[in-house]
Amino acid sequence: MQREVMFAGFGGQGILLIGNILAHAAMEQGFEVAWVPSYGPEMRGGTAYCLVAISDRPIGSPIIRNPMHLVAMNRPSLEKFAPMVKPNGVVVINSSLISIGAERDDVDELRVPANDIAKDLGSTKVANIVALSAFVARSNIVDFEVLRKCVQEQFASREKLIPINMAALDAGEKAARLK
Amino acid sequence: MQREVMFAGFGGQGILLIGNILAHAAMEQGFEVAWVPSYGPEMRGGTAYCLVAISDRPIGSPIIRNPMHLVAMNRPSLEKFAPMVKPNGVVVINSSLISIGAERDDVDELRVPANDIAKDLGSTKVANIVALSAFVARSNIVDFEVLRKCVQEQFASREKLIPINMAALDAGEKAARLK
Amino acid sequence: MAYKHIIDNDRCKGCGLCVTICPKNVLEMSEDVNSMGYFPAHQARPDDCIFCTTCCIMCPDVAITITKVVEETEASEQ
Amino acid sequence: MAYKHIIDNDRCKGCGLCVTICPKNVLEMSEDVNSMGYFPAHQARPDDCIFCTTCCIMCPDVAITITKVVEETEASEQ
Amino acid sequence: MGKILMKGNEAIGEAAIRAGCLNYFAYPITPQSEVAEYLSRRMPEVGGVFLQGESEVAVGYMLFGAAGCGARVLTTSSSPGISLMSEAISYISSAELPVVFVNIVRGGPGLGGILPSQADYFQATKGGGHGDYRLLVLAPSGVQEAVDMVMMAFPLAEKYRNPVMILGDGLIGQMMEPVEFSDHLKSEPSNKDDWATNGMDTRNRKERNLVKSLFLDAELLEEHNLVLKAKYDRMKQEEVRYEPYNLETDYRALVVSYGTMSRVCKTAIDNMKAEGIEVAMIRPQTLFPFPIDPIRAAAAKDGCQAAISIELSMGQMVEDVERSVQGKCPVHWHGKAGGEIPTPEEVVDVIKSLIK
Amino acid sequence: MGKILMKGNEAIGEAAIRAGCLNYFAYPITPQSEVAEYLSRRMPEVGGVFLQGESEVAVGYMLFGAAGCGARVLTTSSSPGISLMSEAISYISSAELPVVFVNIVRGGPGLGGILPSQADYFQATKGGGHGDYRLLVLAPSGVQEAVDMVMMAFPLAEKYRNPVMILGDGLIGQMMEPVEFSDHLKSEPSNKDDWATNGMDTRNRKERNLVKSLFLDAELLEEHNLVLKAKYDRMKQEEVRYEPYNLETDYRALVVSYGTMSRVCKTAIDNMKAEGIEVAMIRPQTLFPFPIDPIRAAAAKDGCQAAISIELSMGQMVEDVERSVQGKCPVHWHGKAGGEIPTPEEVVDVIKSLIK
Amino acid sequence: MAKTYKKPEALSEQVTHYCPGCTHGVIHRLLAEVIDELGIRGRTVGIAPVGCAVLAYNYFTFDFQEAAHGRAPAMATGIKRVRPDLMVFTYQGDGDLASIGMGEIIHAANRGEKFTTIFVNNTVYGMTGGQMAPTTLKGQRTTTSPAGRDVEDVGMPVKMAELISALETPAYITRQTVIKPKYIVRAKKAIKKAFQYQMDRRCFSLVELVSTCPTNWGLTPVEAIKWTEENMLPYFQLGEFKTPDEVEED
Amino acid sequence: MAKTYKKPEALSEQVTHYCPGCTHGVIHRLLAEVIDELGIRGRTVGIAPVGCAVLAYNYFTFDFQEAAHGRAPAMATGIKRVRPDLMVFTYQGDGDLASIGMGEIIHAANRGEKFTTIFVNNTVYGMTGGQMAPTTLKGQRTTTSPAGRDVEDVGMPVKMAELISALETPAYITRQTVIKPKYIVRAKKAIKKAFQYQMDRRCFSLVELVSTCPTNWGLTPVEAIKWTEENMLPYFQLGEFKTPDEVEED
Ligand SMILES: Cc1ncc(C[n+]2csc(CCOP(=O)(O)OP(=O)(O)O)c2C)c(N)n1
Ligand SMILES: Cc1ncc(C[n+]2csc(CCOP(=O)(O)OP(=O)(O)O)c2C)c(N)n1
Ligand code: SF4
Ligand code: SF4
Ligand code: SF4
Ligand code: SF4
Ligand code: SF4
Ligand code: SF4
Ligand SMILES: [Mg+2]
Ligand SMILES: [Mg+2]
Repeated sequence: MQREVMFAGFGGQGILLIGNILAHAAMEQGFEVAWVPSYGPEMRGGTAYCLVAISDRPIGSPIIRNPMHLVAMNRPSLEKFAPMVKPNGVVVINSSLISIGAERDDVDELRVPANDIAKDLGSTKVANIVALSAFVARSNIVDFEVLRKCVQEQFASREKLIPINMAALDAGEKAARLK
Repeated sequence: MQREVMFAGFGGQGILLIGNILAHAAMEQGFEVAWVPSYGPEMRGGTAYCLVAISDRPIGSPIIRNPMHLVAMNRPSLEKFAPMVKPNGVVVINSSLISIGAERDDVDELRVPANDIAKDLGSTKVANIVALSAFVARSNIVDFEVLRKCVQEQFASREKLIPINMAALDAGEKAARLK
Repeated sequence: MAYKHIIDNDRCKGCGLCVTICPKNVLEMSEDVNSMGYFPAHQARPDDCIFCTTCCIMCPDVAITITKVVEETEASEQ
Repeated sequence: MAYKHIIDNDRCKGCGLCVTICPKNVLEMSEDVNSMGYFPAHQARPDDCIFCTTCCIMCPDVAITITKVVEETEASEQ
Repeated sequence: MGKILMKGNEAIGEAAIRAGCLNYFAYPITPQSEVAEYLSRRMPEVGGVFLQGESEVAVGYMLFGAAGCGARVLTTSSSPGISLMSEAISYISSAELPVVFVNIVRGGPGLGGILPSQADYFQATKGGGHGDYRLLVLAPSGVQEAVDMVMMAFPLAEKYRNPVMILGDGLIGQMMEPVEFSDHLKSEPSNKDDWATNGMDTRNRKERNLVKSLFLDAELLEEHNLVLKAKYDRMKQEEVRYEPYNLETDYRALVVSYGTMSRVCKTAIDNMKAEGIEVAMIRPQTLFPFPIDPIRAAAAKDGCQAAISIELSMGQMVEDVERSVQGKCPVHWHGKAGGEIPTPEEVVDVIKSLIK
Repeated sequence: MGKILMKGNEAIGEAAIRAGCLNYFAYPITPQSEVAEYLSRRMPEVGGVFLQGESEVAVGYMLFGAAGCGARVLTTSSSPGISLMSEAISYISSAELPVVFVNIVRGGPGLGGILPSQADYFQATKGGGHGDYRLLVLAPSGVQEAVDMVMMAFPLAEKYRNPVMILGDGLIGQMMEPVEFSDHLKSEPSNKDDWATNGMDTRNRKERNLVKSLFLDAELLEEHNLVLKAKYDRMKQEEVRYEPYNLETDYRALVVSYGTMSRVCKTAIDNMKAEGIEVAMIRPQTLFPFPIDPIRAAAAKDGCQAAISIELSMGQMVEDVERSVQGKCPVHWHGKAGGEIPTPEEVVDVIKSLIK
Repeated sequence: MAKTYKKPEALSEQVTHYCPGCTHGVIHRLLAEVIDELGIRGRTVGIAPVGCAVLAYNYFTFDFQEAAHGRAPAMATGIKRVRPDLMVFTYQGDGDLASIGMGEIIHAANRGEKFTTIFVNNTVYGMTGGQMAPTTLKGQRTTTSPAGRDVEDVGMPVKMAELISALETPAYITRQTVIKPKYIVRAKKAIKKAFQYQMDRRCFSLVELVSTCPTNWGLTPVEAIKWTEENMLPYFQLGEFKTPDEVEED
Repeated sequence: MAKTYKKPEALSEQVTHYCPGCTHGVIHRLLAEVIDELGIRGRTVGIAPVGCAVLAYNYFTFDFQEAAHGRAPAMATGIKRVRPDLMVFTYQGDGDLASIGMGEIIHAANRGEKFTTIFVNNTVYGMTGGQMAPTTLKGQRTTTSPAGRDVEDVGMPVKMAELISALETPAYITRQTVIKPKYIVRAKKAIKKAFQYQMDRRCFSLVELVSTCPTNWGLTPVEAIKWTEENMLPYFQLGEFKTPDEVEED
C-alpha cells in the first residue's frame, strides 16, 4: 500500500527537513520512498512544502493531488491542503500558529502546539521535529525507534543539536499519545 | 526536350550575365527555363560558372552532371567540364585564351577567338557576348532574333553600351557561321 | 493635522525598511501576522510623524500611503 | 652573391603587393597566366635586389623565398 | 505585369513586400544572403524596415518584439541560423505570433556544406525548439511557387496567429526562373488590437495587452497547450496541401517527394511512363500538416507495390510516410545528403528495383 | 555502500563523477540548477572542472572544445536551454564527439512552466538542430535509473563517438529517492588519440588531428553523412532498450509510456489487473533508437485492441508508436502538458474507454 | 515640507511576488511614477526579463511583452524599429543582461536603439536560487561559487555601465541605487532623464540600479541594505557615465 | 642586413583559397612563425572561425578545431579549462567576433581565459559576400548597406580592442595592422607577446589586426592597402590598450 504525507508551512520552518527525515526512516525500514519538494519561483511566496510517499511496492506517481496525511505548520498551509487529505488521514495542526481547525469530520485531527513546546525546550527551531514526532506517533507510518535513529543521524555532524532534537522528539510523541 | 548549357570561366568574364541573357531569350520564346549559378566560397577560387536549362516541359532538376552544351571561356573550365558534355553537344572554346581542345570526337567543337574579336571591336569586355552569340548561332538553341532583342534589353539602361554589344553579337554569329 | 498616514496591512511584507529609515522613529514591526504570514509595520508613535514621505519612498511594496485630509477651503484653493 | 630570391610561380596570385613594396623596384607583374589563372610577379631587375626580404614579409601567399646559397665553408661555420 | 526572370532569393524578398510585409530582420548566411541584400535596397524604397541583426538569436527576438506589437514581419536564414532561432521559434509559437520564417536549407549537420538539402525536415516539422508547438511548413519546388507561398504565408500566419516556415533549399534560393507576381495583399492583420502591444492609446478597448509565454500554473499551461493543440488540429483539417502526379493511372509504386527533389522525380516518372511503367507521386506542399490521408489512400490502392520517400536527406520524411501508409504497402526510402541531387536515371533505377 | 536518499539532480551530478566525467559546463535553469550547485562543490574536491558558462549557447561550444580535445564532459539544462544548444548539438554530432547532455524537461513551449513535462520528445529524438543527425536518447523513470543511465551514457557516447541525451523531467530532478552507486568507471576514452586535438606532442602518431564539421564538397559531405547514418543504423540494431510490463498476459491493450509517466501507468495497470483486466506496457528506455519491433510485435498480438501512447505532452511519441504499429491495431494518444501528471485513475479510465 | 504619496496609476493593485525588502518593488514604483509624470502610459510597452521580474507585467497597467532570458534588448529593438512612436523599456537583471544577454545589450546600445534599459544589478541570479552572476563580487559566496567568487578563476565582476560607455555611439548611461531614500530620489531622476532622451528620439539609455537580494544573500532586508552600501557601492560606483550631449545638461 | 626567408614549419604547403592580396595570408604566416619560434607546434590547438578563414586548418600543421560562427572563444574556453597545458588560439573575423560572437569574446576575456584571440578586422563579412559588419566604417558601402553605413540608423563602428580593454580583468589587448612590412613586423611582435602571456598562464590576450578585403571592397589589393591606411587607421588606432603588468614591459 502507498501512503503519502504532505508537510507544509513557511520557508524557514524546516519543512523540507522533516519530510526528508521521514523518507529516510521509511527507507531504513525497507519501504520504497520518494520525497518531492515544491520548487521554483513559488518559493518566493514564502511557502514551503514537500510530499513524502511511502510504499511496499515501487512508487507510481509521487505527485498526488490527495495525500493521505498532512502536517500543517502554518495557517495558509492548512487552509490550502486540509480539503485535499483523504478520508481517515491524520492531520497534524501546529496549534501554536493556527487557531482554526481542519473543518473536516472524516480525518484524524491532531492539534499540537509545536512552537510552544519547542520554545519550552529552548528553541522554536525544533517545532518541526515536535510536529514530525507527533505525526509519526499518531500515524505509526514508520517505527518510532527508526525515526529516533534517523533524527540522530541527521544531526550527527552537528552534535550539540542532538539533545534538543531528541527532546523535541519525545515531547512530540508525548503530545500525540496524550490525546 | 530539355537542353542544358554550361557557361564557365574566370570571375569577371561576364559568365553569369551571358547565361542570364540566354535564359531570358529562351523564356521570351516561351520555353521553360532555369538559370543556376555556382555560389558560395567556391567563388573565392576565381572561377565562375552557371548552367542554363531550357525545355518545353517543366524543368526537373536543373542541376545536371552532364550538360548538353558547354561555353568555356578559359582553360581550367574547359579541362573541368569538357569531359562531362553529352555526345553531340556543342562546345564553344574561347580560343584566345585556350590553346588546347576538348579532346572529344563526339562533340561539335567550335573554336572562337572571343577575346581577340572583342578587342578588335574595342573592348575585351564583350568577349562573353561574342561567345554567347557564336554558341546560339551554332546550336540554334534559341531564335537568334530573340537573342538580339534580349541583348538590347539587357543594356537598355546603359544605352551607350548597346552598339558594341550588338557588334559583338554580329561578330560572334559570323564566327560561328564561318566554320 | 492635514495628512493621513496609512500602512496597508495586507500589502506590507514586514521587511522593516521603513522602520529603520524613519527619521522620527514613528514605526515599529507588529506582533500579529497578516494574511500573507508576515508581521507588518505599524505606527507605534503616530504623533511624532512629520509626513515627510521617507517611509513611502523606501517601501518596496507601496504599502504606505499619505493622503491629504482635504478641507473645503484647501480643495478649492488648488 | 650569397642569396637566392625565388618567386614560386604556382603560389603567386598576382596581387602585386610585392611590386609596390619593393624598395629597389626589382619586381614586375608577368604577362603570362599561371596554372591558377593569375599573372604572377617576377624579377624584372634581379640585379637590383638587395635581399632585404621586404617582399617576403609582404607576400600574403608565402610565394617568395630567399635562401642562402650555401658554400661549404659557410655551412660548416653555422 | 508579365513574367520576369528572377533569382529565388530576390523573388522571395519581392514577394514579401507585395504581401505587405514591410519589416525584415535577418543575419547573412549562404545560400540566402541575397534576400537581405535585395531588401536592404528595397525596404528603404517602400518605407519599410530593414535591419541586419547581430545574430540569429537576436533576430529571433526582434521578430518576436515586432510581431508582438502587431507588425507583419519576415526573416530568412539557413540551417545553422534556424537552429539558433529555435528557442525564439518556440517562444513565438507559444505567444501565438504570426511570423514568417524562410529556411533556405543547406547541407548539414554542423557547418556542413552550402549545397541544396532537405535535411531540416525534422527540425521544421517536429519542432527544433522545446515544447508542444507546430509550425505550418510550406515547401516550394521552384521560384514561382516560392513566391506564391510567401504571399500565402502571411495570411496563413495571421489566420492562425502561428509562425509559418517556408522550407526551400540552395537551389531554389540561387536559381533564376521566370516568375509572375500577383497583386499586393492588404497590409494589416485585422484583429491585432485584441492582442498586440501596440500601445493602449491606439486602441478602442482601453485594456492593456500582454504578449507572453509563461504559465507557471499547471492548469493554465494545460489550458494554453490545449488551445495550441486545437489550432494544430484545425490546420490538419483545413490546410493540407499537396500535388498529385500521375495518380489517376494504375501505378505500381507511389513516390512521396517534395521541393527540389520532387522535380527530379517528375522527370523520372515521365521517363518511366514513356517506358510503359506507371508510377504515381504525391508531392506534399505542406509538410505540416502532412498529407497523411491522401498518402494512405494512394498507398492502399490495388497494384501499388511500394511507397518510396525520396528526399535530400538521410531519411526524415520517410517516418511520416510510414505513419501515413500504416502498413498498406512496404515503405522505402531513397536519398542523398551531400548537396548532389539524384538524377532522374538514379530515381528510375531505385523505383524499378522496388517493383516487379 | 548502501542506499542513500538523494535528490535526482544531485544524484546525476554524483553519477557523472563516478562515471569518470570530471568536466562540467552548464548554465543555471530550473528545475536542474541543483546539478550545477552540487558539482560546484564536488568538482573542486575531485580535481575536476566546474564552469558556469555565460549562456547555454556558449556552454554548447565549451562542451565541443573540451570533448574535441578528448575530455569526458557533461552538461545539464532544461528545455529552453537545450533549444539554445541545438546548433551546437548539430555541430557536435557532425564532429562525432562524445558529449552527454541531460535535459530535465520543463513545460513548454516558450518560457512555459517548470513542472514535469515530456514535451521535448521531438526535439530530443528528431533533432532540435539542423541536418541529419541523431542523439542516442535515454529516458529514466526514477532517480536510480537516472544514475544508472548517466553511468551508461558515457561509455555509449564514446562507443559511438556520438552525443547522448538523457531526458528527465522536473520530478526526476527534484525528487529524492533511495539510490545506490555502482563502482567508478575508468576515466579515459581509449581511442581518442586517433581524433582528438589533444596536442601532437602527447601522441605517438605525429599527425595533426582535426575536429570539424565543414564538408564543402558534395561527395565528401555525402560520405560523411553515410558514415553517420551507418552509426545510427548500428544503434538501431544494438542499443534498443525497453522494459516490458505485464506483456506475458492476454492483454487487451498495449500502453507505451516512458519516464515519470510510465510510473503512473504501472500503477494503473496493477489496479486494472486487480479488477481482472489485463493491460500490457512497453516502456522505452531508449527513445532513440525506439523499440519499434517490440511494439509492433506486441500490438499485433491477438486480443490487443488498442495501442495507447501515454505522454506528458500533446502527442509526440505517439507518432513513433504509429510508425511502429503499422496498422496492426488502432493507435491512440493520451496526455497532459501543463505540469500536472495524470493520476492512475485517469489512466485507467482512458484505457477502459478504448477497449471492449 | 509634507506631501501626499500614493500608488501611481501605472502600477497595478496586485501585491508583488517579490521577497520582503526586495528592491525590485522600489524600482517598479519609480518606473510607474515616471510614466505617470510623462503621461505616456498609453503608448508605453514594457519588456519583462526572465529573472525574478519575469512577472513584472502583472504589476503595471500598460502593454507588456515578456522576453526570453537575456533577449529583451532584441525584442525592444524589434518593437522600436517597427513602431518608433511607442515608448519602450526593458527591465533586466544581471544574469539576464550581463551574462546570457551580453551580446544583445551591447549591440542594441551600439546601434543606438532608442529605448531605455533598466538594469537591476543584485550580484546574483535571484530567481533560480542565488547562483553566481557576472556581477558577483570578489569573494562573494553564491550557490555556484560556494567558496566565494575566485577572480583568478572566473575574472572580475563586470561593470556594465562602464563597459557600455566604452562604445562610440552616443548614449545616456548612468548607475544609481535604491537602497536609501536619497538615492531613490536620484534614481528616479535618472530614469526620467532616460525616458526623456527616448521621447526626444535622442539615444539609447541605460540606468543601472545597484540592488539587493536579501533572500539569496541570506540577510535580512535591513542587513542587505548595509551589505550593499559597504560592498557593492565601492565597486559599482554611482554616477553618470555618458550623456549624448556635448555639454552635460540636467 | 640580408636574411633568409622561407615558409615556416607550422604552415602547410597548401595554397590558400584566399583572394589575391588578402591579408589573411600574411596573418597566417605570422602565426606560424611565432609558433615555430616558440617551439609549441606540438601542443598548440588552433580554432578556425566561420568566415573566410573557415578553412584555416588546411594551412597549418598542428591540431585544429573548427568552431561555429562566433563561438570560437567558448570552444577555446572548453579546451583550456580541461587542458591548461595546451596552447590555444582563436582566429576570428569581425563578423564572427564582433557581431554574433560578442557575448562569447567579452565573457572569455572577462573570465580571463588563458588563450589568445587573433581578430582579423576587415570591416565586412568577407566570406558571405561583403555584408555590413559591426566594424564597417561610417558611410562605407556594403551589400547590406548599399547607401553606406548610416550611423544614425545602426550606430558607430565598434572598436573591439577599446571595448574589451574596458573590462576589469587583466589582459593583453593590442591593435596592429599588416598592410605594410613595418606594421607586419610589429604585428608579429604583438602576436608573440600574446602567446608568451598565454605560456606564462598570465592572462587572456587579444590581437586585433586591421586587415583588407580587396574583393568585397571592389578594390585591387594595392588600392585596398591605401584605403585601409586612409580610412581604417584613423578610426581604428594602433597601439597597446592593456597589459596585465602594472608597469608595461616589452
Ligand atoms: C535560456 C534560459 N536559461 C536559463 C533560464 C533560467 N533562469 C531564469 S531566471 C535566471 C537568472 C535570473 O537572474 P537575474 O537576471 O540576475 O535576475 P534576478 O532574478 O536576480 O532579478 C535564469 C538563469 C531560462 N529561463 N532560460
Ligand atoms: C550561425 C551562422 N550564421 C551565419 C553564417 C554565415 N556566415 C559565414 S561566414 C560569415 C561572416 C564572416 O565574416 P567575418 O567574420 O568578418 O570573416 P571574413 O570572412 O571577413 O574573414 C557569415 C555571416 C554561418 N555560417 N553560421
Ligand atoms: S512619513 Fe516620515 S516621519 Fe512619518 S512615518 Fe514616514 S518616515 Fe516616519
Ligand atoms: S517598508 Fe513597506 S513592506 Fe517593508 S515593513 Fe515597511 S510598510 Fe511593510
Ligand atoms: S628582397 Fe627586397 S629588394 Fe629584393 S625583390 Fe624583395 S623587396 Fe625587392
Ligand atoms: S605579393 Fe606574393 S602573391 Fe602577391 S604578386 Fe607578389 S609574389 Fe605574388
Ligand atoms: S530572490 Fe532576491 S531578487 Fe528575487 S524577489 Fe527575492 S530578494 Fe528579490
Ligand atoms: S573575400 Fe575578402 S577576406 Fe575573404 S579571402 Fe577574399 S579578400 Fe580575403
Ligand atoms: Mg540578479
Ligand atoms: Mg570580416
